[in-house]
Amino acid sequence: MSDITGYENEEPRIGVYICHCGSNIAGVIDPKEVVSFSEGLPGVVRATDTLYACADSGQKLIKEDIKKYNLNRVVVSACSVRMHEPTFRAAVAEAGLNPFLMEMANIREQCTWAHGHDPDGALKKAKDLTASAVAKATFLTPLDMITVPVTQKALVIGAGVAGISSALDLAEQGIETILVEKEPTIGGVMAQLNKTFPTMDCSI
Amino acid sequence: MSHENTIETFADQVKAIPGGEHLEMCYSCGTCVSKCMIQQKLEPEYNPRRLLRMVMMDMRKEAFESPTTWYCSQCDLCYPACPQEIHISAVIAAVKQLAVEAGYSTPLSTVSVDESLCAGCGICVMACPYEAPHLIQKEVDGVMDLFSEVDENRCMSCGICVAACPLGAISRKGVSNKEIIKQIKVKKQKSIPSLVIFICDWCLREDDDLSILESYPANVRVIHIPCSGRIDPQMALLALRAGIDGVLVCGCRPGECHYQHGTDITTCKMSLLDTMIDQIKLRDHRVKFVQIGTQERGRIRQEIDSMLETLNARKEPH
Amino acid sequence: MHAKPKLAFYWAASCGGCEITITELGMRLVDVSEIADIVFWPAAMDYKYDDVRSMKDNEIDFTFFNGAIRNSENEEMAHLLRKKSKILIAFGSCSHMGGIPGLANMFDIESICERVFDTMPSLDESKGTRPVIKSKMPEGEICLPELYNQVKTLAQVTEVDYFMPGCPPVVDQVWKVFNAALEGKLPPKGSVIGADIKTVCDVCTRKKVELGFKVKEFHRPHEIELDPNLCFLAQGVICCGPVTRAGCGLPCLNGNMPCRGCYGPAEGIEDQGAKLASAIAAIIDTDDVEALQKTLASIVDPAGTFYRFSLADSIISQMKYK
Amino acid sequence: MVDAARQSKIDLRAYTEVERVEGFVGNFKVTLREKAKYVIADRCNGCGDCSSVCPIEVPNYFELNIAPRKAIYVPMSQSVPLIYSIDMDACIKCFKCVEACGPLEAIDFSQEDKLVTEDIGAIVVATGFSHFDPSVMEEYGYGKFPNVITSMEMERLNNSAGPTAGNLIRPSDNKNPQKLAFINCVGSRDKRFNEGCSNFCCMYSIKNAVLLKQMNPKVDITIYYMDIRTPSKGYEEFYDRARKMGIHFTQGRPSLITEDPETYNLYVHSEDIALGEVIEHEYDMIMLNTAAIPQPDQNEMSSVLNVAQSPGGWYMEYHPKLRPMDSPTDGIFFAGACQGPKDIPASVAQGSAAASRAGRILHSKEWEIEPTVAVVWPDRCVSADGKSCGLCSKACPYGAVDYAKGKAAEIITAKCHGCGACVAECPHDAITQLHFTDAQILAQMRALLAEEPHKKILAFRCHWCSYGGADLAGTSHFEYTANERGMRVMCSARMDSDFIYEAYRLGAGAVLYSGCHPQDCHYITGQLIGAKRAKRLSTIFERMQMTPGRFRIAWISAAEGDKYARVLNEMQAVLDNMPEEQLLEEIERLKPEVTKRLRRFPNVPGVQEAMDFSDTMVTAITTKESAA
Repeated sequence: MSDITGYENEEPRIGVYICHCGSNIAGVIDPKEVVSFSEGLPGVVRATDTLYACADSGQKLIKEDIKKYNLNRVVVSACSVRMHEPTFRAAVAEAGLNPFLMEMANIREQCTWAHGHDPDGALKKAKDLTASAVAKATFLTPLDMITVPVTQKALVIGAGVAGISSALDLAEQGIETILVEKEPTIGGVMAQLNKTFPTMDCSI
Repeated sequence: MSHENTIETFADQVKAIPGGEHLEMCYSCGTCVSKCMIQQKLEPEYNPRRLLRMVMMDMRKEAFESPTTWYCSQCDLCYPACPQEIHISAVIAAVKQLAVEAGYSTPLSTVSVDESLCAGCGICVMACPYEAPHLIQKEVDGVMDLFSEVDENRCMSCGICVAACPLGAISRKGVSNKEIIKQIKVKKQKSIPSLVIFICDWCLREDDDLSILESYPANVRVIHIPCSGRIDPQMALLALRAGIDGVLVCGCRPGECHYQHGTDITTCKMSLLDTMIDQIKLRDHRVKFVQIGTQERGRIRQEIDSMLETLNARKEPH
Repeated sequence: MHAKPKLAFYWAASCGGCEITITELGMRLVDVSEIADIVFWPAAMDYKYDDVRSMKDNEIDFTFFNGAIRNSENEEMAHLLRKKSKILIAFGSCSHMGGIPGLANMFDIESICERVFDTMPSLDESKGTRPVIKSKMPEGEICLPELYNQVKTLAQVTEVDYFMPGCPPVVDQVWKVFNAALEGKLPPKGSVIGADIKTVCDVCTRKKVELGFKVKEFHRPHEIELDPNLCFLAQGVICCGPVTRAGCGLPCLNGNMPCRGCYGPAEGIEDQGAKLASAIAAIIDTDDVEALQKTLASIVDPAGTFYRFSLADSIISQMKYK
Repeated sequence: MVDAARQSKIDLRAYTEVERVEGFVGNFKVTLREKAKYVIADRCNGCGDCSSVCPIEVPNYFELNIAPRKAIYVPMSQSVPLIYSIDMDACIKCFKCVEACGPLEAIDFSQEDKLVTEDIGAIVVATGFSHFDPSVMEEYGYGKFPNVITSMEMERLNNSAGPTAGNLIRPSDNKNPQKLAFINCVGSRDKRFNEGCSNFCCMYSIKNAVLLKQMNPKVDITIYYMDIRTPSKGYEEFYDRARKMGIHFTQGRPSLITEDPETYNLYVHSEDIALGEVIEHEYDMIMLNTAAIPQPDQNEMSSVLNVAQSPGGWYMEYHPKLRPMDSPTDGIFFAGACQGPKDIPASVAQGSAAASRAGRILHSKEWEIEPTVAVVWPDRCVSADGKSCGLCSKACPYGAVDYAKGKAAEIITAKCHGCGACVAECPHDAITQLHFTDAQILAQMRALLAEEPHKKILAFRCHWCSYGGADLAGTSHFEYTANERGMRVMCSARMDSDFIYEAYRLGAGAVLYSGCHPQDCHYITGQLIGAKRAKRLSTIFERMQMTPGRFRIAWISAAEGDKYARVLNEMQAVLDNMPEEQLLEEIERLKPEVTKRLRRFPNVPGVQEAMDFSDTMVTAITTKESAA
C-alpha cells in the first residue's frame, strides 16, 4: 500500500519556487533568502524565485524546470491555496507531472500581508512554511480525480426575478429544471413592485 | 522604523484619548446635528459633524474655537442615534481636553461658589453630572477648611448643583435662588387657579410647543430653567407658601436629559416629596413633575390643561 | 442695686429632656440663682399656674419655653407666659419646630387615639376609651385639656423672641445663652441662639465623599457596620448634616451615628426636609433609571427621617392644616 | 413570470419548500415539501368563486398586510400559478367554498403536505431577501404615526393592482398626500442594524418619486439621503431626470420624526448638510426606504444546503471576485439577493450567470471530484477480526462507511466528501486520508517546529473556514504575531488528538485548534466531531495543569479575519506573559505525559518514515538557520 503511505522509494527531486508577487511578498521579505534557505533542504534539487509565479512566465519556468531538472515534486511558496492551487496543479500537469505532486506554501495572505510590522518574523515564517511544504511534498503521492455521474436535472430554489431568469436560462439550454417557490405565487419581491427603474416598465 | 517618527496629527491626538477612537468612522450624515438641540436653541454655529471634520482636517485652532467643543453637554442623544456608533460626545470631550491643555477656556457662563456660605459638605461633588465641583482644603482665618471649587471648563451650567446645595452657596447668573423666587409672582384671581410652571430649556423641542406655553393667560406663570434638576422641592413648596395653587415641573424623558441625569435627579426629588406629602396625608396634587419626550408634540398642552383642571376641581368646593 | 432678673422655665408637650439639660448645669445653677431669680419652674419646684397669672405683664425677664403645642393647656400657657414675659425663648426642638411630637402631624387625632386606646399590642382589650374634656365625677366636674388635631410650634401660637434649638439643647450652649441673656448681649430678636450659622457638615471632620460616588441603596444605621471616619452619606446612610445647623458639638457623630437634624435648618434654609430631600436625591445613582424606585424605596420613612424634628414647622404640614 | 410557467422544461412547484439536501455534485437528493393547498391543482381554474363566498378576512402578506385576503386565496390576481389555496390557520371550515366550487370539486380538505424526493445534478439558490422592520427605530415613529409607511407599503398603495387601485392615500385620513418625503438608508449603512448598503434603495426612491411626480406634478417630494449611489448604466441620467422634474434632494440623515397630534402631519428633523443647518419640514406622508435583509429563514436554509453565511447573514460565495456565483460546495450556485442585496438588472444577470455555471455540470455526463478521500487499511481494522467497533461509521456525516462486524470497514468513495472525521476517530489508526496522510501532516509539523518550538504557535485550521479567516486577516492586513505556524486540513474533524500531543511533545509553545462555526460546517457535522474532541483534549490538558491558553479552541469563519488575528495575538500574549524558563520547564514536565498518549502512533504506516525523514529535515533547517 505504498501509494497510501505516501513514501515511495523513488528519490524525491523537489523544485521550490518563491514568488515575489510583485511587492506583495518581496516588499516585506527578500525571496532570495528563502531560496538560499530552501536550497539545502532534503530532496530539494532546484530552488529559485520568480516575480509572479502565477504569470505565464512563472508557470513556464516551472514547466521547463520539471523537464530540465527531472523534478518529481513541486513546491510553490506564493499565495493562498484558495487562490492559485488550480493554476499550479494545471501547470505541473501540463509538464507531465501528476497535479497532486504540487504543494503550496501560503507566504502572502498568511505571512507578508499579516506580518508587515515584523519583517524578520515574516521571513522566519516564510522559511518554515516553505520547509513544511517541502516536507509534505516529500510524502505526496500521485492521485487521480474521482469521476462521478451527473443527473442532468436542475433545481432552482426561489422564484423571484433571479430564480426565474436562472430557471428560464437553464430550461432554454435544454435542461430539465424544477423551480421551487415557497409562496403560492412566483414573482417574489419584484411582483410586489409597481414599476421598475430605469425603464419604468411594469414589473410583472 | 519610519512610522515612529511621523508627526502626530490632530486626529491622532484625539483618537488617543479614550472615546475618541472612532472619530474617523464619521461619514457626515448629520444625524447628530439635528438630533442635538443646541444649534436651534442656543448656538447657531453648533455642529458636531463639522467639528469631527475639523479634527480630521487638522484644523486645530478652528476646532478649539468652535462653540461645538464647549457647548456639548454630553447628553448622548446623538450616540444611540449615530449609525456609525461613534460616541460623538466622547470625541468632543477629547477635543475639549486638548483645547484646555492648549490654554483655551469655556465661553459658557458657569456657576460660582460663595465660600462664605459653603460648608464643604460635598453634595455638589456628588450631584454634578460633569465632575466639575471638587473639594479643596483652604486656610481661612488661620483654620484649614474644606470648600467646593468648580472647574469652569467642566461646568455645563445646568444648575443641578445650585438646587442640590443645601446652603445656597452655589449660584449661576440668571438662575440663582433669588432670581427664580423673584419670578414666582402670579396675579391671583379668586375663581381662577394660579399655576407656576418650571420648564427646562430642552424638553420642548418644537417651536409650536413653546408657543403653547405662551398661549395661557396671566394666571399661568412660566419660569424657564436650564434643567428640571435646577428645581428643588423647597422651591416648589415656597411657591405654594407664596399662595400659588399649583406647581408643574417639566423635564425631559429619562434618557433624553440634556444634562445626562438631571431629569432623573428630579424624579428622585419629586418622588421623595410626593412620598412625604403622601405620608402626612395631604392629597391635593398641587405639585407635579412631568417628563416630556422629544416625540411628544403637543403633550405640554395636555399636561397644563389637566393640571389646571385638577386645581379647578380643588377650588370648586370652597 | 437693680432687681435681679427673673427667669421662668416651662414645659409643654415634651419629654422633659430639656429640663434635665438645665439641671445638668449643676453647680452653675447656683451661680445663676445668685444673680437671677427663678420665678416659675414647674418641673423642679412647686409653682401653680395662678402664681403666673398673678404676675404683672412683662414681669418675667426671660421665659425658656420647651415643648410643642399639643393641647389647649399648652396653648393657654404659651399665651400666658408670652404676656408675662419680656423675652420668650422657644427652648429645644419641640417648641422650636414641633420636635418629635410634631411627627404626629402625619396622622389625625382619631387615628392616634385608636392606636393608643384600641390597637396597642400592650392593651388587654379595647374598651373604646377616649379622652373626654369634661366629665362628671362624684367629686364634681373635672376637666382635661383638649388634644389638638395638629401639633404646633410655639411660634405658631404666639410671638417668639428667640429660638434655641436642640433635642435637647446642649448644656454648654445653654450656659452661653444664660450668660448672654443676663449680660444683655442677645442678638436681634427673631434670631436662633445657642447655635452656629453653618451646617453640621461644616464642622464634621469625617472624610468626605470621593468624586464620582453615587448611592445605589440606602441603609439605616443599624443595618451596616459604620466606618467612624467616613461621611455617612458616602456609606449610604442618611445624615441630616448637610442641612442641619451646627452648634450641638456633634454628640451623635462622635457616637458614630448620623445627624438626626435636631438643631433645625441652617441659616438660609426655609424647609429642612424639602432641602434635605433635594440634597439626598442629588447623590442617588441614576445610571439605571429602572432601579431608581428601588433606591428610593430603600429610604424608609422619608418624612420621619428628613423632618424628624421639624415636621410641625414644615411647609407641607402648614399646607395640611391651612 | 408567465414565461416561466409556459416553459415546458420548467417544472414549477409553487407553495413548496426545500426540506433536505443530500448527496454531492451531480448527485444531489433533494426532499421537497409540497405544502397542502387543500385545492386540487389540476381541477382549479382560478375563477375565484370560492374566495368571494369565503367569510374570513386576514391580512395579505403580498399587500404588506395593509389589505385583506380571504382564507381561500391567491396572493394577487396575476398569481402564477393561478391556483387557490386555503390558509388553514384562518379557515373556520364553513365549507362555503366547497359549495361555490360546485361540480369542479377542486377543493379537498383531506390534503396533506407531501414530501417528494428528486434527483438533482446542480442547484441554484435564489431565495431573495426580506425587508427590515423599521419599528425598532423609535425615532422614525413607524407603527406609531399612521402616515409613516415603508416604501414597500407605498408600492402597493401606488399600484394599480393594489388595494387602492393605485390611488395613493395617507392612512390617517385617506386623503391624497401633497407633500411627501422619502428617507433613505433606514436600517442600512447603520451599524446598529445592518452595516451594509442595501444597494438599490437610492434608485428605488428616485423611481418612486418620479412615478409620483409623473402622476401629479404638483406634489412636493423630498428625498433625504446620505449619499446618492447611482453606479450603473443609465442610473445617473435617471437621477438627473428626477432633479429636473423638481424633486428635492436633501443631503442629511433625519434624526427624528414628530407628529402633529391634530393633523397627523409629520415633521422631519434633519441637518441640511449643504447648508450646515438644522431644518424641520412638515410633510403629509413619509416613506421609509428600509434595508434589505436576509430572509428570516436564511439560517435554516444555510444548514439545509450546507453553505456558509457572510457577516450580515447573506450566503457566502466561494470567492467574491473570481467565483461570485459559486457556493463553496461544488454544484450549488447563488443567484440574486440571497448572496447580497442586488437590484433587478444585477439579479437577472446573476441568475443567468448561475444558470451558466450550473450548465457546465448539467451538460456533462460525468464530473470530476477531488480524490482527497478516506481509505482503510483492512489489516489494521479490528472489525475484520470480529470485534465490534464502527466508530468510523458513526463519525461519517455522509454514511459513506460500509461497516459490518466481521469484515474490514470500507469507504464508499463516491459518497466520501473527504472531511477526515473517520480517520481521526479510528482508535486503531486503520484509516487514512489521501493527500492528508498522518505521515504528510507529521512531516509538516516537524518542519514548522524545527527551531525554537517553544516560541511557536501551531495553528490547525480547517480549509473552508478558519484557513479562509486567516487569509482574510492577511488580505485585510489585520496584523498578528509572526510566531504563528499554520497547518491546513480539510475539516476540524481531521485534527487527530495525536497531532496535538505530538505538537506538545515537539515542544510547541501553544496550539490552536480551529475550524468553522457549527452551523457553517462544510461537512454537515464534521465540526461537531472536531469540537467534541477539542473539548476532551482541553480537559486532559487542564488536568495536566498546562497553563491556560496554551491550548486554544476557536471557531472562526472565513469572514472573521479580525477574529483570527485577535485569537493569535491573545495566544501570543499568553506566551509573552510566561517567563521563558517557566514555559520551557512546563514543556519538559508535560513531555512524558503527552508521549504516553502517543503509544499507537509509530505503528501507523508511513509514520516511521516521516519521522526518519524529519530528523534530516530538522538538521537541515537548523544548520541553514544558524548559518544565516
